[in-house]
Amino acid sequence: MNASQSIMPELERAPGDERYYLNMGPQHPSMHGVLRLLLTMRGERIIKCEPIIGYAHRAHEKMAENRAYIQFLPNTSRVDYLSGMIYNIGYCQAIEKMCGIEVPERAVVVRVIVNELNRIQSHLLWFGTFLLDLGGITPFLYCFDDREEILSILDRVTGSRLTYSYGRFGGLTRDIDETFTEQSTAFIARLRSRFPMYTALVHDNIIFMERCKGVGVMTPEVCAQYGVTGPCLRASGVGYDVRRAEPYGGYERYDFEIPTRTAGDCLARFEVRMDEMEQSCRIIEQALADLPDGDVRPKKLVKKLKPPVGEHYFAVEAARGHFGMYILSDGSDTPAKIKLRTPSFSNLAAMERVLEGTMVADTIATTGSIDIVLPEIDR
Amino acid sequence: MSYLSTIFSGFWTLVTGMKITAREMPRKAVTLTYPHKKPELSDAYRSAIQLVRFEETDSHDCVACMQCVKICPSFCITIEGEKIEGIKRQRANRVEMDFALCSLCGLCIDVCPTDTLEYSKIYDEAGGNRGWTYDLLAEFREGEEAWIERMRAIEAKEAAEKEAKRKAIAEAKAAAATKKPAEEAAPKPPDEGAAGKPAPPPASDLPEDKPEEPES
Amino acid sequence: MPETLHAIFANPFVAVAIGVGGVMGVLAFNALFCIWLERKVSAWIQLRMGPMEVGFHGTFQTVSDMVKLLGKQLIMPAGVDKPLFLFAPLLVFAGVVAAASLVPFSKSVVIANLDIGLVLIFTFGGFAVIGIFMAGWGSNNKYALLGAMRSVAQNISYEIPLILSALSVVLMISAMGRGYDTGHGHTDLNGMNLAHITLVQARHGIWFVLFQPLAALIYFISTLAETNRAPFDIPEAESELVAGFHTEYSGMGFALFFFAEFANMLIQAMVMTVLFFGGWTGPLLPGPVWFFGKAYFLVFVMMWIRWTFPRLRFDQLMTFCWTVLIPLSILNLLVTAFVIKAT
Amino acid sequence: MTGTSAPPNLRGLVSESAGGDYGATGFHQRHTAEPGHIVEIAKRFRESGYVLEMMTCEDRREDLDAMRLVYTFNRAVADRHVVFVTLPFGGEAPSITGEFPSGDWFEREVFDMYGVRFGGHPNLKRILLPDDADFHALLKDFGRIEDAEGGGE
Repeated sequence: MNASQSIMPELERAPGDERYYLNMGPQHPSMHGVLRLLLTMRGERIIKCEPIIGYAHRAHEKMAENRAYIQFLPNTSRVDYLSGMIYNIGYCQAIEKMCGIEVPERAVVVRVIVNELNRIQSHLLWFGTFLLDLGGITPFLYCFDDREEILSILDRVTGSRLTYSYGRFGGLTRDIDETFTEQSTAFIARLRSRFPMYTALVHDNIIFMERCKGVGVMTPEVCAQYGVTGPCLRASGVGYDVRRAEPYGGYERYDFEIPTRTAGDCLARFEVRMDEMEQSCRIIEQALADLPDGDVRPKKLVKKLKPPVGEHYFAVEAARGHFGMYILSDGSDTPAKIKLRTPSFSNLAAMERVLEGTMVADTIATTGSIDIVLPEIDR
Repeated sequence: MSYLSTIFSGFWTLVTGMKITAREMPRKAVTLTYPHKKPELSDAYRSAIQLVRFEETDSHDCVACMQCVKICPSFCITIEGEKIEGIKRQRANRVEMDFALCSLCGLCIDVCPTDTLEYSKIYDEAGGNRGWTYDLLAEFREGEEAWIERMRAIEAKEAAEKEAKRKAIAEAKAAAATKKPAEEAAPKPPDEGAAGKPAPPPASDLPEDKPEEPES
Repeated sequence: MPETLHAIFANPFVAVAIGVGGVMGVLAFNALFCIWLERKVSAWIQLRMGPMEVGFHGTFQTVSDMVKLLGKQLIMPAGVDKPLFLFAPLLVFAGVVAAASLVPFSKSVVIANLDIGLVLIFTFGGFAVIGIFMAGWGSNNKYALLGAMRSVAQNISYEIPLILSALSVVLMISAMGRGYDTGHGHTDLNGMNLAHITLVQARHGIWFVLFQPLAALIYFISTLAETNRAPFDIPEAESELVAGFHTEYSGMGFALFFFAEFANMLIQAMVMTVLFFGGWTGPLLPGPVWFFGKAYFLVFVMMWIRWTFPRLRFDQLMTFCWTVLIPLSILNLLVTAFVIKAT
Repeated sequence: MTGTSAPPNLRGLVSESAGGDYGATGFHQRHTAEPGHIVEIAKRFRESGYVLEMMTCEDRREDLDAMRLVYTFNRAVADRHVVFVTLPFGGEAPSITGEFPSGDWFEREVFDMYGVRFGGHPNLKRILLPDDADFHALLKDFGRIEDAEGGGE
């Protein structure tokens, strides 16, 4: 910032105009990292909301242009650290599709399993932080207790708890074992036994209900205008899921539902995510029951890729929605451009529309319920 | 009436919530009281890389091929190698790794042709600055002289074996040539290794200029 | 010599000074204990351990925290209204101390037994509102101001059901406390006198919570709002307003707000003990033990509630007060009056 | 985002239209258009129930000596249309914010990273980089990493 530029713009107002700016973030307890909302307010009502992003920009796309395809692998988990596995494996799948690399059958299934575990993990974290935003601190800890199990399970196979770097072009780094299967099955049983508790403690609670019902409504029209995807879109009644619309990585084999709600409010988003966890459990169960033998590691470690020249687009369903990779290849081992179309970027853009006329507390509930991960938005 | 029933049912949900937290209250804490109790690290645990100490040579086997340096996305590995008199292979005399840059992706371990890199299990160290460098050779410097001796012996043995093998192959080839001249080019593993092709991670089919596996 | 000492202690000013000093000591100890308890209760509920390192099960954790806070700089942000900013924590704390000296800890331990004790306690409760608003206004911070505005609106609204439900008890005293044998003759007990309220309950061997369950519940809920405790902690709602009215306070200023919050909790719990749970009465154990036992149980319930529920939104909070609590408490008061008149 | 609506008729708006070889590239249809037509194209897509899925830009100085804007439109039942718009350096493209509000942030990002200006954009300022940055980070002539770290291949 220059000295001449102030971080806070001056609000021009006539005498008697009671509007004022409230600067929420980038350091604020419930701005999920470094989101900044510049709110024009009158009293406790928000007249206009302008999200300001970019505080966590790490130039992933620029890095991609300076690296070989394989060297971009560790970056992918870090784009969205909460569903790093999905991003990491999604990137591998994109490159595999682009270059026609074969993946061992077992690796395909294991990828589905770890992806879904990662999705549950992400949803559990969202659940906790959402409640934290609403002022309920205890469910956060219960969720973390459950989430810890997943992290331990994934830690056992990948060696890392957050930024996995588990995928490789044409496979995975390590195979899963019996213990993994047992732990995953036990975890699913445990999670299912916890759902009634979560419902009674959180969903049925009248305070939670009051805070969420009819708050932050996204209509299907708003979703379409802003390109909102993921649970937020499904909570508005549109059953769009990349896993179903453009099946990838073997998802077409599994029987799962796409939970939808029609209300489009915070409560609907909450319910959609809770149902999605159950659906993820179902996918994991099916995948575990039908786990092929073989090796998961790539047949041959690809160090130098020779991708076909041209544009490629590959999308996966990340925990927060449609994660697309637009890859422009010039035939060399370095991508000419990678554009990461991250879901929260579009979801957050809709905030300025959704938050108009709501109260400060609703801002928090809505930002919490759309589940943003700022590093993913800022890339 | 609905006013009262809403109040009552709402109040009841609150009571339910309190019952749940009351039920959780006597449960045992899940906290791991670090540092009083240490976490159990998984086998796959990834920390800073270190060099493997092979049983046979009682030392690492870094040949300074620079594969890891080239693939590292974070440019955090520095390796220098030298040729030692009387030993065929190169020997690394400087292997350093800046852990402040490392992103623990494991690509270096995947590409290592001699499988001499592995993850360490260090988890309780912290760097206070940029340039948090590990000298991976630190624990190997002591036995360097002894290693040279051992390596010479191993290489001599290896050369002898190779010679024997080559003879066997040549004989087999000669025998085959008399039968099927067309299939002449098929079995020649030594050439493939010499071409410096990237080695796949399974240790079974490594390039030929690698020493035998520790167990062999 | 003993005579002089006796004379000194007999002096009402000295006695009150000692009493108030004692109360402050109790409140300081209470704050330390409550913070520890709060952390422990939250930890138990959340399957954690809470403070474990300083002393047995972290007993001295809060002491060390307090020492740390004492040693910290009181940061004065640019543009604050200095007198308001500095005076606010003191005012909040002073009201609490004054209120505490009115509470009968046992039959014989009352620092100031006044016939308008109940009224005064609510009045001193109002002090806190002024202090909070001064803090919010003086901080020159929008979050603090929002918190202060919320606090004023909330505290004033919730005082109505609070007092209305207390009135039901007062009405009952006026009916049940006639002709009390003081040992020097018979007298009518005063419904506004906290000691007398307890005496009536002791005399009849009952707790008023049995007769006035609705009033007790409304009183308890209003208490939560009055002390800015979750789920009514919207003045400091940390996920919305960072820390509400005490956003800009550091060091001892912050510590005083903290002190006051926990002292306030204890006082409200004590008043509630007096009104609905029979004060110091109880078998076997001495009065103060029963009294503090009951009060701390109520404090524990407040904590339990805090660590269970999410927070209400501001307008819902007000709606709840005006459409649920106030009608119900008025209804309760009317029914009480009617029943008393009828019998 | 509706399910199965027919793709819009883009005749006269796009200079080139071809199947995208979905299996290999992930695009069902590829179109090439002039900058002046993109708003009308976006409108047609919106009216057909498509959503602006992504928008970005490429620095094609090496082969095309121009910038190229990339718009992808999709609907719930996947039918991904990609529209390429070649734009000379320093050129200005019309903003599609009026058709798709999501274009707001995408266009700001393209402006931020490539310096492409969009006519009619309501709030064209930097989005990810600091407001006072004097560079456009994804241009090919902006610092490559080996310049900074002295490493790389």
